[in-house]
Amino acid sequence: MTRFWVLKILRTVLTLWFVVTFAFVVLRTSGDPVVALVGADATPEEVEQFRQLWRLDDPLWVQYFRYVFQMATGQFGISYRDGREVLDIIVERVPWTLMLGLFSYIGAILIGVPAGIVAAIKRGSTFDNLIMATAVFGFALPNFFLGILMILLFSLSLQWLPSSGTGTVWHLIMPAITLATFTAGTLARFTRSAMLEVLDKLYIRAAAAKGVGYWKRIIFHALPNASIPLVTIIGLNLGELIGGAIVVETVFAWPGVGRLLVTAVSSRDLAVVQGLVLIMAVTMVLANLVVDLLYGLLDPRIRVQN
Amino acid sequence: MKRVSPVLVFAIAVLAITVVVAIIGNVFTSHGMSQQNLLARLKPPAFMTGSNPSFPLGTDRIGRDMVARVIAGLQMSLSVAIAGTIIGAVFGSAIGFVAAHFRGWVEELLMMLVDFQASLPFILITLTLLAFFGNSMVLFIILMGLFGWEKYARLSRGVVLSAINQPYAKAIVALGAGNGRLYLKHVLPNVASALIVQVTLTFPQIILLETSLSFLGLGIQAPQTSLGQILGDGRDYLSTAWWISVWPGLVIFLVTLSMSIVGDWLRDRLDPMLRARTT
Amino acid sequence: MFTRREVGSLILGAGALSMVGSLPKANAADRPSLTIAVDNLWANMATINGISTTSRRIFPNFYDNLVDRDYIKDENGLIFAPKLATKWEQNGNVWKFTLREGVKFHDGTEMTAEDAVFTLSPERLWGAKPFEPRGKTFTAGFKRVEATGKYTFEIETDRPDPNIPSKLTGYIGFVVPKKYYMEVGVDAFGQKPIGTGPYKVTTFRSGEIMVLEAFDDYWDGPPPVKQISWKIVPEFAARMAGLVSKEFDFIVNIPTDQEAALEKYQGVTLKRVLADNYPALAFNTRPDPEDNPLVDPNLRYAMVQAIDMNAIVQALFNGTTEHPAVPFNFTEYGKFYDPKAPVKLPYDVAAAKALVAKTQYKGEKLLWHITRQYYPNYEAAAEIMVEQWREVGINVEAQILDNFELVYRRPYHLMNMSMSSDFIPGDPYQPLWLDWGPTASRSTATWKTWDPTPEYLAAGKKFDEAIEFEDRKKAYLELSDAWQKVTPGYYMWKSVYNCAHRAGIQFKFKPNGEMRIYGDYFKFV
Amino acid sequence: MSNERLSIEHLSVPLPRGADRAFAVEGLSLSVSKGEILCIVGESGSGKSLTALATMGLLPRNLGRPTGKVVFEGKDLLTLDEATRRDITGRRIAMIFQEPTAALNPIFRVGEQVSETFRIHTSLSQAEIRKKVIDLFREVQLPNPEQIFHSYPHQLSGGQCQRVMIATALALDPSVLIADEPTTALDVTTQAQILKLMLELRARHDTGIIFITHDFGVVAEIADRVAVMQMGRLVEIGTRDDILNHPKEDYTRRLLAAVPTLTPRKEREGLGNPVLIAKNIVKTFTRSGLFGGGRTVKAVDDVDITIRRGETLGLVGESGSGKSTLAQCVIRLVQPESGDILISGGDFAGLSGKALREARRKVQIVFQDPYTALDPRQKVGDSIAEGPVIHGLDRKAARARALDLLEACGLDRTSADRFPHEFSGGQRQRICIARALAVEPELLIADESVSALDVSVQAQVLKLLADMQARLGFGILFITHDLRVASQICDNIAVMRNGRIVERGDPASLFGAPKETYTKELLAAVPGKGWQHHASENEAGTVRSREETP
Repeated sequence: MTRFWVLKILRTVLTLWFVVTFAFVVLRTSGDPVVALVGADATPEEVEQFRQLWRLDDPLWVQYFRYVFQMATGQFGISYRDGREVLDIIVERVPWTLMLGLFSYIGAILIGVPAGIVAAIKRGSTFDNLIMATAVFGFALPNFFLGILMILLFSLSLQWLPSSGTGTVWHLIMPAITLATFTAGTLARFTRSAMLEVLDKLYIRAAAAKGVGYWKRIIFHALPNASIPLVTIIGLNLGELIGGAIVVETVFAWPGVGRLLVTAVSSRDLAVVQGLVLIMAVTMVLANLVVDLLYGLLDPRIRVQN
Repeated sequence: MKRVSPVLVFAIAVLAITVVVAIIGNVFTSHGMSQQNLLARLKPPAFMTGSNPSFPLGTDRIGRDMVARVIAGLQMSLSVAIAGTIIGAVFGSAIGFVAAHFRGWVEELLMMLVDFQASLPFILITLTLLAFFGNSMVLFIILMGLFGWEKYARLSRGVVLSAINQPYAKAIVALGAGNGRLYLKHVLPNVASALIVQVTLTFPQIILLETSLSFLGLGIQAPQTSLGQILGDGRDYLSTAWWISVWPGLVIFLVTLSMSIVGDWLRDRLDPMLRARTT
Repeated sequence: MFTRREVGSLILGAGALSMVGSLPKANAADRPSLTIAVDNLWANMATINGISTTSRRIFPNFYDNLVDRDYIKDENGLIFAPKLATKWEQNGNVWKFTLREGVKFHDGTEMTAEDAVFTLSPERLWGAKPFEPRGKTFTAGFKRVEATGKYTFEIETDRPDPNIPSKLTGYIGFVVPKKYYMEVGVDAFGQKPIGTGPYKVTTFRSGEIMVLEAFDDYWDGPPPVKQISWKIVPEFAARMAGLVSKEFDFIVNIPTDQEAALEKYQGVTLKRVLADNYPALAFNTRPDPEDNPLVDPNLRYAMVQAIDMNAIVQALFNGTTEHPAVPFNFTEYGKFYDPKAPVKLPYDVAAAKALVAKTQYKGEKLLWHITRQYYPNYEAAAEIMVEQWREVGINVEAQILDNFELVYRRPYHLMNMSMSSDFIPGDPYQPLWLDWGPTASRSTATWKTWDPTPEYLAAGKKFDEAIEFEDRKKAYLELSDAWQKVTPGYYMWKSVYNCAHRAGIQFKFKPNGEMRIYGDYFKFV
Repeated sequence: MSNERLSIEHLSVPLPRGADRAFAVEGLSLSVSKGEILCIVGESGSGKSLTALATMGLLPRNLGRPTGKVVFEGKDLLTLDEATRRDITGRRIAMIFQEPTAALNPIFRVGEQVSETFRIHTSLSQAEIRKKVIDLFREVQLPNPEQIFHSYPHQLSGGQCQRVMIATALALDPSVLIADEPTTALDVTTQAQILKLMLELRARHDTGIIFITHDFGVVAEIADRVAVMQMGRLVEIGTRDDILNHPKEDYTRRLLAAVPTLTPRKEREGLGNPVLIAKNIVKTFTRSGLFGGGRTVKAVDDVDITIRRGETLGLVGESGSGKSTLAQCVIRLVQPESGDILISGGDFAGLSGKALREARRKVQIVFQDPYTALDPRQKVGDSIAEGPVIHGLDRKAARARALDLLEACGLDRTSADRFPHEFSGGQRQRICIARALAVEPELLIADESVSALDVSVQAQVLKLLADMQARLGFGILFITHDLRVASQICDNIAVMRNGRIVERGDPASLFGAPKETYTKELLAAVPGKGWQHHASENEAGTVRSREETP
């Protein structure tokens, strides 16, 4: 049991180390890292100052270890766009993305999972086909397109919802729906197949033989088992959610990390880009750790190893 | 075999038509994809008033024929998606095969790479690399090719592992077959269907990824065009000249939808053992 | 970071920002606030380092010029009005300025001659290592800037320069507080700028928003709006929807094709001005890259003659602007403008083909670096021009890049740019000499695209020294000819700036793109 | 018949369109009485399991609605509404399944799962339920009932899981218990215990039990009455004695004839030189971990075996005894840690790379499950020809050899161009044998090669093996858990337990006078061993099974 977690955490740390190394390699192979991090307009003094600050004259391996240390302690450097600490810039954006992400994620789960369950139960019915068609619709529509269509409909024509930005809970609705549509579609499809898989199991039949009622079988016997693979896919989908946020936040002028990434990339503010990459990786890796934890809670076969 | 459902027929028809149009597309229009007609800007499609009969799907903001644009976009999007899918599938599956064959630390290392890839949203990697190295077609194709490799790697490792533990694989080893014969002649054909299902999932995802990148201005660059680029370009015109973005949007939607239907059908036809893993 | 208050307001403060009534300019507490949806914000808001269309809009709301151009009394803004300077007089090479008394910076300190002098000083603009190096271009001929009293200062130039007051209507005329500027340095100043304007900057996050609040100690009395939020809304659809649904009071940067659609909505007023500014392209005339075919002027002539710019302008702007057929012969130059000026390189495909034939050019690919979504319609025009060039056998690839830094990265053969004509109002000084001359970045920067010819330099010297109209006009024509002989660039059209606002506002949009939310330019009705 | 508990009258279960016949179960009538064990016996596809599912209302959805009547306590279960029926089936009729580990929900504690029955059908308190469940566990002879109550299914053995299932089934003292092959997945000793338990329970509770099985040994052990089914129809029904000893129907007789007996094989003369000498084979499995350590299991612990030309060595033992691992070590599909393997006098253990691949020709293996042992995407002719091709025979010759072998194995030459899924299980197993023999091995390993086959098919495959051995003279390492089969075809038998060979000898002496306790236990556990029948007079090959009919 302990060994299981030690291994998990070890793997997590190694993955993060990979990410940091990846960032280091990319930074070193794409040109002068100083120019990359302070910008091409920087004065020679700035460049020199930076060079000293990051001690770029040391042997490469010394630089590498220092780099790893700096990344590990959140020293991502200075944004050349506005001269502020990268960590500060990112940290002030995180709550917005978190809010949008959580809201749409929970929404996606609340819609996608029940839809998938119902589709699985009614397998082959018109209802099933309808749900699956809707699910495909959800992820076949580029989300910026959906977002703009929603703005035109709900803000411009109907004037029900604010068009962009933040301020009230109403502001959250359209970006959250746009973002959730994709995830909900994926989840519905996955839930359906996970449920179908479980519903075929002998223990479901055995429960019926015991006299367990239909819905009880679905909810108390099938669903907990189907949720084991579901939790994995929900964890994996977090990445897609972050990816989606990059576009959705731009469409709706939502001041989260996704938009920050877009502005940072277009102004080649590489210190910020690098910081974002690492922070997003940490988030994803932690999320996967949480998934593993949940996995253990849900599945006794993993929880009680010997 | 069961009766083929009309939905499946529709999906296959859509895909077939799409491919045919992409290949012979230029016979549908006399206009070039970048040929402009400044006097016929923003002409609506043929069924609307004010349309110009030589532009059945209308024209864009600088008077280019939407038929030609959409076909050119389709050609590019399909090429990128096909190239990307092939590179990703081959590379990822190869990694999966290697991991499954060698096991041990090789497998640990490769699977760690897979974890690493899975720990970063792909669009983030794409944006970053484009930011660090600048946009170029070669890099773009490579990036699209990298898309989803970790899914192929995970999937193929899993199915290969289960395939080589199947008695038939053991029997073939026992016959004295080498690894080449075992993997290429016996394992690959048997895991291919699972990989093909994965292809039906990644293919539309690459089209959508390219679309998102086009929206952010990092996709296919003019004068080349792609469905995503036309869609992105037309977004400001949605309330006045909807046809610019609706046609490519419709094509993306239909292709994705059809791919999903075909993918689902393939999955249903597969060994149920594979069903869980390929989702 | 998220404070508890922000979280609270997010949930409770429904529509607080957009609850705008048409309240009269009254006591500070119940003034309305405005939200202005912009397409972008420049990363730096220092007066010179921050020069850009997106900052120019906002600058006059928190900076004040020494001298103002009055567009209310004169449509072309050729009347100068006192602003921070109340009086100015010329005495040979020396101009003497008297400052308004009792003007306060947003940090409460009083503006004195010391600040004005610092603003125009060599250490800031034109010395060996100035804080804001671009200042050099605007201060050519400056020799001495010195305070002569608490509220008076002098500018001495190499030669008598009648245009100093008009130069001070531009970017260099925005007065910055010396003490604060020196304390924080130019970069930090650009992030938290302080001026003497009617609004003070309270929040600036360049990727997101700039918030200005009323500065009630403003020398001209409290401004009419409590708070102005300049919010980035990248998508036009969202800006349009926000304006129509009254979330935004103003939006800017409306695609020309969408103007008519937007105007159809009730309560939306569209404002469009022709700016004294021209998007253009620069030909790289230098052998860098070594095999640059554009070193041959014939090829450049051919490229100019191959462009049907009138058709492009007509198509893209629906006739709301015009293409200057002869470079530097701009209508806003007043007496210098000649409607009958000879067009040396008219649109003529046959002539263009003939010119190409005269060159060594064999269809090599020419790279055109273009900044993404920077000049409205530029990319669309580029796509058309690339096709028109293809017709005469010239192969151009337009590369859309994210920012100027990338545009400036060699190799390139063509490059996008824009040039203003208003540094000295009513005079061809800019861009002909200011932006192409020997001190201009175009001929000095690492990314320079031409080396001024001796002929051009000689004509320029004459032009610079000419003060009388006749001399100056003659020199100007000579200089323009020298330029056209090289043709290192091509002017495309006169910029159109547009914005739209909701009902209940009376607004005068300044042709230089400034959006002044005070004084005679802005009123609630 | 006042004692009648459940009666099935003219039950038919339709099959979906396109199946090989219209009804899975057709016009079936039978009944079970109080305290009676009715065995339904039949080969795979005979419809016996579907009869059980139809009775319980658990038929898969792709099958149509059953017709006929299932009368229980005066009510026709087939016409009851779902809720009423569920109440009756859960409370009064219970069912246990073939795979006990799969029938338990993996994520709930087993105590919970048994308690659920009480919670659904009674209003007992939590504490009362708990007490009852623990009593039940005690009754089904689970060790440490308190601890088991809190265990998860994966922590229990198969036998323990089946006991839990039986406890669940008995929870509410049902009137009828339907047991669908409840011991098939279990080891023979465990099976014996479970069968004993069921007999005890029947005696104590007077439950009417419908016991579905394919194993006549089990039938002989516990049945009061026996119903024989074939292709959805009832062939005959009667008392155990009637059916086992005086069958009326041909089909029953043929089936009985195919059942192997514990009669030892006659000793054979003229066995040749050793083809396999394996010495001191050791294989340890370590649960791999990054930090070493881990748990180690000695799967094969210092084992020696020798097989002579033409000899069949039987390797018997329960699951987990290491017999398959030993076989895989011998054939080097698993690398033994130490030990010498000589095949036809040549070293085999030390080979690697090309030399190993070439040497592999001499040892071939036939697996248990014929459904997974053939590459599903390869034509069977190519499958058989592949070995010779690998070892250098040209394609044409290889093909010719494949066709000959097909014929020799009782299949049509034209079947070479068909794919495995077009064949029945028995046919596939013949193809596997043909594939193995195509490279003309010295040694053939049959790893439970007949265990998954129906009894009639089993007899045919065994005969095929014996015939081919007689013709080609290879040695056979025959792995099985079925002592009847072993005694019938082996020249020598080794009994394996916990990785070691505990006893060996020829069948007559080993089964006649076992020395080791374990061997005795194994023998004692063989179901129905007291049942004497006269099948040995019949030639097994004369049985024509369903599979072989065109």
